[in-house]
Amino acid sequence: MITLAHFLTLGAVLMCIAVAGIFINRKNVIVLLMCIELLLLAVNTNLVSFSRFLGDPSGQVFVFFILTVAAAEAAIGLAILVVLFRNRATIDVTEIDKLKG
Amino acid sequence: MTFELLCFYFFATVAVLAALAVISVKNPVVAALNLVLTFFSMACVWLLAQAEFLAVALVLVYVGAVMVLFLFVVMMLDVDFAPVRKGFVRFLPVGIFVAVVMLVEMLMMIGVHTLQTPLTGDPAALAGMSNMGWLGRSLFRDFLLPFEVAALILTVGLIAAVTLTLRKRTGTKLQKPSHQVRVKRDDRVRLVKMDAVKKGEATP
Amino acid sequence: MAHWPLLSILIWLPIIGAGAVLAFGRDPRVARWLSVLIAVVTLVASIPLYLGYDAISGGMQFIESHAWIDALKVTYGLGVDGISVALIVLTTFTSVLVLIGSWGPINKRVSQYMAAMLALEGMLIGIFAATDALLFYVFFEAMLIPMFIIIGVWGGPRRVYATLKFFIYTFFGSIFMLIALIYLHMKTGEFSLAAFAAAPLSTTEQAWLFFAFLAGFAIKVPMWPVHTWLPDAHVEAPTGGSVILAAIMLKVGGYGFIRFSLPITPDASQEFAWVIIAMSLIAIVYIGYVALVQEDMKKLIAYSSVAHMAFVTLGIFIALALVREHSNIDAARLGMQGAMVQMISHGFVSGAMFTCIGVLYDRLHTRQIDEYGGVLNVMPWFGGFFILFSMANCGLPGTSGFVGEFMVILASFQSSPFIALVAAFTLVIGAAYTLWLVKRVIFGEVTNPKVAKFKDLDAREWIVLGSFAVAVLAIGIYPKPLTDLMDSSVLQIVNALMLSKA
Amino acid sequence: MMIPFNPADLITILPELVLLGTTCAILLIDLFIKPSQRNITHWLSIAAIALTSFFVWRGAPELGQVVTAFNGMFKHDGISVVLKQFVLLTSGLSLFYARNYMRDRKLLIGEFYLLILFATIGMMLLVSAGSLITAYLGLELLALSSYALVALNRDSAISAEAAIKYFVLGALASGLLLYGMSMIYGATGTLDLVAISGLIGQVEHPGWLAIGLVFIVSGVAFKLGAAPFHMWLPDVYHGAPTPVTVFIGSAPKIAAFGLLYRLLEDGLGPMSEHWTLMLAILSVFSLAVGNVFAIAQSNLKRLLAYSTISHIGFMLLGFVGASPAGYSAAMFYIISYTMTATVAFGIIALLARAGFECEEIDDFKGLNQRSPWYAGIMAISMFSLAGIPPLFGFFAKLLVLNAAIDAGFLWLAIVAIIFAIIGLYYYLRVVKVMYFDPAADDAPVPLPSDLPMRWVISLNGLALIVLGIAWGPLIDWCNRAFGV
Amino acid sequence: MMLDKSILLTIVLAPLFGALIAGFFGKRIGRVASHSVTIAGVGLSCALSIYVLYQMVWGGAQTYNQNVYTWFEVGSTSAHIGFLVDRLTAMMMVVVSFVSLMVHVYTIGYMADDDGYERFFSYIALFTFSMLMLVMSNNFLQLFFGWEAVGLVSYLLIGFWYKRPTAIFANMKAFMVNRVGDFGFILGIAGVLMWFGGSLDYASVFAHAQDPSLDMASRSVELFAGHPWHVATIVCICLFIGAMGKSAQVPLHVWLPDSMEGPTPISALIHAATMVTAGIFMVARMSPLFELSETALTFVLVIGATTALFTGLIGVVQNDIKRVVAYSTLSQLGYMTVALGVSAYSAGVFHLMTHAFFKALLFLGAGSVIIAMHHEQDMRRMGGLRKYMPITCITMWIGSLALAGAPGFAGFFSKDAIIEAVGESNRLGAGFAYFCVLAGVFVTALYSFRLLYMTFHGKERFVVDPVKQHHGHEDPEHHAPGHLAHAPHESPWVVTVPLVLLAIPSVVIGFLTIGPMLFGDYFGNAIFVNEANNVLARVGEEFHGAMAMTLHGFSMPPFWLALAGFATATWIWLFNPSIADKAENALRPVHTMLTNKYWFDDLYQAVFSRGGIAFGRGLWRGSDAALIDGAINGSASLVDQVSALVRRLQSGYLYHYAFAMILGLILLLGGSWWMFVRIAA
Repeated sequence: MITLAHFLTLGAVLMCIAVAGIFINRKNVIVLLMCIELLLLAVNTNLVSFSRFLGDPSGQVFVFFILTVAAAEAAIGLAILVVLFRNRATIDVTEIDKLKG
Repeated sequence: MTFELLCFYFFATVAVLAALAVISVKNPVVAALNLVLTFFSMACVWLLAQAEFLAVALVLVYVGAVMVLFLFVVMMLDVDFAPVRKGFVRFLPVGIFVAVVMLVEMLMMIGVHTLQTPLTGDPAALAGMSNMGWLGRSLFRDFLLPFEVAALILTVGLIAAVTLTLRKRTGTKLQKPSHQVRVKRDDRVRLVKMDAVKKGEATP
Repeated sequence: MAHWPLLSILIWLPIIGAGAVLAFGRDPRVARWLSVLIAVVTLVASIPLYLGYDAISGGMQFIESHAWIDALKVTYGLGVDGISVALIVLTTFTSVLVLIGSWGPINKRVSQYMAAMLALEGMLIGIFAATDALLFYVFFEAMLIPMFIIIGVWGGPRRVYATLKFFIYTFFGSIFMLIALIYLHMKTGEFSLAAFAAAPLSTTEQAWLFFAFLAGFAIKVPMWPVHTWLPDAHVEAPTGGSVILAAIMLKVGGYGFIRFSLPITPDASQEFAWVIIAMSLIAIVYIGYVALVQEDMKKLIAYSSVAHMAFVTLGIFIALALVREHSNIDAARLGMQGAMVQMISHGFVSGAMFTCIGVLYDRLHTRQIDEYGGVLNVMPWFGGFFILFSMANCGLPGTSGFVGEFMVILASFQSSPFIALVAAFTLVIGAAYTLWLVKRVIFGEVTNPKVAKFKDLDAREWIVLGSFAVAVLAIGIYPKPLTDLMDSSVLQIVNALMLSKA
Repeated sequence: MMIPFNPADLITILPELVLLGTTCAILLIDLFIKPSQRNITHWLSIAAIALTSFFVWRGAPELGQVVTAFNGMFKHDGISVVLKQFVLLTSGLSLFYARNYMRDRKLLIGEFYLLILFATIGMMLLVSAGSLITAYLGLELLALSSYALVALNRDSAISAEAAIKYFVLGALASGLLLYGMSMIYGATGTLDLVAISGLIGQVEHPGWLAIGLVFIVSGVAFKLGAAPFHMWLPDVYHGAPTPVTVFIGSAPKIAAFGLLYRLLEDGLGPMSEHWTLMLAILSVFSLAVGNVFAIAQSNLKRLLAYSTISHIGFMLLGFVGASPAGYSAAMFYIISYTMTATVAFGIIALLARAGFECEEIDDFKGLNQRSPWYAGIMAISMFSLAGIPPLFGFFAKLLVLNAAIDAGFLWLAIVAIIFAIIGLYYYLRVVKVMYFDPAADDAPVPLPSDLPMRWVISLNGLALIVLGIAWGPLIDWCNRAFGV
Repeated sequence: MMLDKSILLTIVLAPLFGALIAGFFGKRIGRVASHSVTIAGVGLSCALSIYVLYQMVWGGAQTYNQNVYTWFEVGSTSAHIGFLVDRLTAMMMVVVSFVSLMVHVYTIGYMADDDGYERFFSYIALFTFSMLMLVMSNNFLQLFFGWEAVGLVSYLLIGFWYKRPTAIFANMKAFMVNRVGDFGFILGIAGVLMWFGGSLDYASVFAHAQDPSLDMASRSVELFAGHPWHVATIVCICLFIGAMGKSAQVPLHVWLPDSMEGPTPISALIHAATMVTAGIFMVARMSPLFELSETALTFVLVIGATTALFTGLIGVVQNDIKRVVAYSTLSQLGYMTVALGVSAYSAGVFHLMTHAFFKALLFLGAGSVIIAMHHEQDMRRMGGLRKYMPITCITMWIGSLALAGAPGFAGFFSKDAIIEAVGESNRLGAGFAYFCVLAGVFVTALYSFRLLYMTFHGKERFVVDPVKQHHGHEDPEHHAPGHLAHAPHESPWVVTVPLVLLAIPSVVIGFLTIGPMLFGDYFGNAIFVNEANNVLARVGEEFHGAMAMTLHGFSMPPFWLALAGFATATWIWLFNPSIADKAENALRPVHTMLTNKYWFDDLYQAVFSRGGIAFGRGLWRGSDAALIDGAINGSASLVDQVSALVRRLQSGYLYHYAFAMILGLILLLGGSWWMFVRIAA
């Protein structure tokens, strides 16, 4: 029998994977963007399941909006990525350290 | 152990493994494809929660649009296979540890071990309408304002993306139809008057 | 005259005048004349304050009170008692002399200098006139800004270090005081000093508040061991800056003690009076010895200022001890009165001493004692003034320097002969460092050829030093007007000490 | 099926609609004007903001009354009025300070104005959010525009770097925020903030609330730039074009304050004993990090970024009491901070020329010889940031310290002032450089011909003194907004 | 009848007026005007003083005690400026103003070619003012004012030739030592205020002291728990410390010999006749207090006796003519103090008066010699001046005889009175004192006649070499030591007249006044002596008039001792000086001890000056600079270093930033989990 616990656990796990992906990742920035999508996915899973268990649609509507925003976000993120690449000819995370201290 | 539970476990496992792959594989293309897989399986998980519309939307929006965009960018920038830094290995255990601690804390506070809420009937079905109708009704009744704002956000996304990436290329040969239409004969041909035969020395 | 907002005029005239000087002072001559004009007008305006003040009744007079911030019940509250009047007149008087004295030495960005001085004057008057704690604090802190600029821009080689030290040191002290004020505001719901004084406070609260105030005022005075900013600030500051600093700014600390520590935390003050008294006595001896070995004239006088201000704190807290432990009101009044007179007198004496050093500095551009010697040969008039002020500095009867110290010693003897013993040591050590300075600078053969070319005082310097000399001698020969001016106010403070708040 | 729609709602959101409409108009107009005529866009945008501000003023609800629209999605009350006015004001200021700089760098494009205007709309929604969704969407509208603005200078490597950092971390933060929201939603079953605070008492899984609270606080802390969620802030302030720094350094802070208030007080008010402690911790971190890191900076924009962090720490002092008086103190603080920061950043923008970013502290050497007036303005803003009376900043500090002490957080107040002393040092350093250090050359600095900018920045600077002397009305306004 | 306040004010202010005129406008109005105005002022006050004395003695004027104005008034504590004129005061006024007048006149000649002429007159007139303020005061405040004011003037005058390193060293030394005295003095005043009725006026203080109901003599206070001290003792010793400074009693005597760096008239006026006797006057004035404390008087006695003998001994080995006189002054001051110590106050004051005349005479005579010798002061380069300057010689003889106590001369009466008083006294330490004063007589005679012989008699120890062009007197170094530009000659009348005028009282004053002063009731209630202590009364029982005393004097030990001193001096320095050197070698250790003045100066130098400077430097460098500033600057630089260190945490790497965020998140999570569990539980 699927319980809410299953969904929440799954959400939490995905969440942690996404977060870990962000700070463990040592390669290119684009993977970071993917991790963010993963993060949102975890959130969405939470909301979906809650709304399902509460029998309340607003959670799923929220997910709907999140998807929308995520799309726009991805667009901008990738655009910035392109700008970065044009300036630096790299998107290696470890080389993006001009600003520090 | 019902069938749903079985499916749930299957898809959940796939999703988690794929997610792990996303953050661990070297090749961004592979990562992207793994992400696609994660989305797919999560969509299925959502289906198990009778969130059909969102499941489909997820596949369409993400797999269909976002991930393609990602792949496109990856290809465009043809990112090379970054070798693993040495700092990475040293840092890895710490990172994993932190992630695990976070997970444990979250799960403890959520209290999954005590949580035994079973799935009740599908609220949409109870309301006697499809999941989509159920959503749409709520969306347009209660969430009108957010809906408009979402539109705004998309506009901003559009503007921003264009502003950042659009470049005026110099030296591109564009044809201006208006000019082509407006062109006159004199612009093209010039009549030169000249004698038919050259007056010159007589031929012997 | 009473219906005029005289205090507000005194405060804002110089501050607005500062703006005017900045605005129209492109031409240095204009700046100088304008600023002196404003200062003189302020001085004139302070005369009705002195005349109109009813010394018999004491208490706060010329009271102005307008709501400033209703949200916190902050009022724009002004009022003066005898002590404030004396200090305000001291301020206006000294400011004029300082501005005149700065004509020669200051020749870059004159308008800014003059403006800063005027703003400083206004704020100082505000401090002495404020009856609202927050208003007091605002002036108390704001006055750091012009001083910071004065030292930093027109100061000596290590001015940046000195001025930063000055600013942060004093800010450090006063910020704790701010916390104390806010705490009191929480207790009373307003910021008026009267309300603070009336608020009942437990002994522990009082102790905390006392030390918060102590942090603020001890640094300002400055008391040993938080005095080290003063020598640096003085050495680097331009002459005018030193004069204002020594003559008036230090008084703010002593004034704060009688306005805040005593009325608001009387029991804690009594409990910890010994701390202050000990610190003061240490300062008198310790600082005396340190002053003895200074090679820089200004540093020497700066240290002697610390030693002299120790008499102020000593007198104040001796008075407290006398009231609380010996219930000896007369002696307490004597001690408190002595402290107040010492503040005024030190204002004139130290101001004069720093002016003298400035006069020498303008001629040789060094303050190293061993560069000088035999100045009396070339500058007899200056030498005369210098010796006069030196004598005042080591408390010779007939000069103002004697009056306060005499009273404080008499009073402290009644608390404990041993305190008086240590305090009286200033007669010896004070004479030692001052006369040694005189011996090395004024007397002797002219060794430095540059000194041989010195010109004696010009008219401007004559006016400044002469005015100081008149003040010093007047107070020394006939202090009664001054003591009468402050007596009833002192009495009220002393009487207030008798009732406990805990 | 009919959709219940109440036209009165449109009146309630009239200011937003006005701004949106004008923005779209500008979007179109800008398409058809030559770059040389960009001033049209400039003035139109400022006019749009002024107009909006006027409508905000007109539409202000009566004292203590709360108008909601779109079944609670949108909430218009005294607080949102104050916040909106200052959001508009600071956005307008940043437009004034931007033109000259952007023109010098060929960045004066219509999109710049549009993005700022869109961000402003976002902020206005944010501060009157009545539901988690509105809050989130307003936030994203602001965030996305900000990301783009930071990256606006496409040929600058550091701008791009700043943008990507801002973007990734920002997305992470909003992810955290969302996760928190989802937990809250799960616990209470509603997205409406008022309903949430009503239901908190009888939830069956308080743990969910707790975890949701933590994630929400983290997300908002990021937007505010409170340590340890502050790391993006120095890099972004440093990397972004100065006018953009002016913008993201000012208005969004006010909006973030609004967000914090809406989520924590409106939504999770009953849990205050949890979040006051968290905020106290964040406040200590921010004070420490902000002040200590700032000491070592040589780049003024970076220095000001760190000072921002410390000021956020101060602002949070107002929240620890979870009392209306505290909130109004915090609001006063954030307003005073933004008003002051606009001056500081504005001066940097003012002194910058084509090919010369005047952002190193050493660039200000001897400014007093070269331009006494602007040196004075800068000094005023520095002293105000340091909290020296009688300037605006001091009274803000006074109020929040007062609030913290009233709330029994005396220790926190003392920590705060100790770090304030450390902070004093680097503000004084700037003044020192301007006044005490000799200038490279005594030639007066070439000032932009942009007179409006110079006037506005002067007024902005003088406002710090005026508001320092007469800050009563402002605090009264804040108090009225919170019904103190 | 009552004295008129205006007269007294004139007495005080006339010299002040002169001083101000000469001081501020001296250069303008010139030398003649300067000395005229000051002399006029002093002359006026001298005349008026004599008038006042006349009124007091024969005119039957009551004691005058009134305030001029209130200095300050705080609560019940008030301080005034006012005059107390009784016979004691009147006598002092006359002595002061008369000697001062003489010195003024004398100065015209002595300072004739010094470019500080006007300044000098201004100073001595100012001194006269201060001294009169001191003696005429009716309260402790004004007393202290005068006390310090004369100190100031003496400071200025010792340093008159401020270019001389020795002079400016000496004047600072004098001021410092006096300050040490004043240190005690002011504490004494504070004690008086505290324990003697909360007033500073003599009248009420003395009344309080003598009030039998209060029994101040046995009132005591516990400064250290369990050790009750008599307040009278504390107060009197404190006051006497002041007197020790001013009147140069051991161990505070070191400044007086050095003060000879000042011009000779000053030595005569200040450091012989008047200022140094202020201490004696003060104690006499305070007799009602001192009478309360045996202990204090014993202290006074012992200090005085020590001074009387041991400083006299130093005088024997000095070669500087002025220093010899200076040490004799010290010794004579010791005699006066001894007199005070045995409660023979009037004897002390009497000796003060006689001493004022003949010691002024001796100094002025020495000054006259110095002029003649072109500022050569070393007696080893003099001798045989008798024939060059007879007047000086004779007057000096008179002065010396008076000093040595030759019967009939002024000194004889005063000194014998003291010696007999001591003999009569049975106070603790009186025995020691008696020995000292007797031995002192011998010593006095010894150095006095040594001085005369080395200066005026024997063969000339200087050479007169004619010069090409005349040089001013002011360059002794121009000639080799002992070489003079031209032969010494008698000084001008402005110098000799004062000598003669001083010589007369030196002879007769004692004879005339001993009766009323010592054994009559001249002082009346000005001086108070307990019956138990009244030694003079006992002495007086054998007193049958001055003549009888003179004759009786020949049979007394002091006379024989003096004679012995005279004989020894004559034998050695007049007839065979070689013995002097032999004796010097024979008594080498004693001689070194005496020439080094018992090493007092070296001790003070080492301990107080050098020690103090070392201590100060230690405090400055060690405590101020190292500890306090070290802590402050240290904390500042610590912050800098910390900052420079931690800024590395802002590494610029995205993943570090994210990691920080997550750490924060985890922290908050953990915290709130803990809280949550706690609340749940």
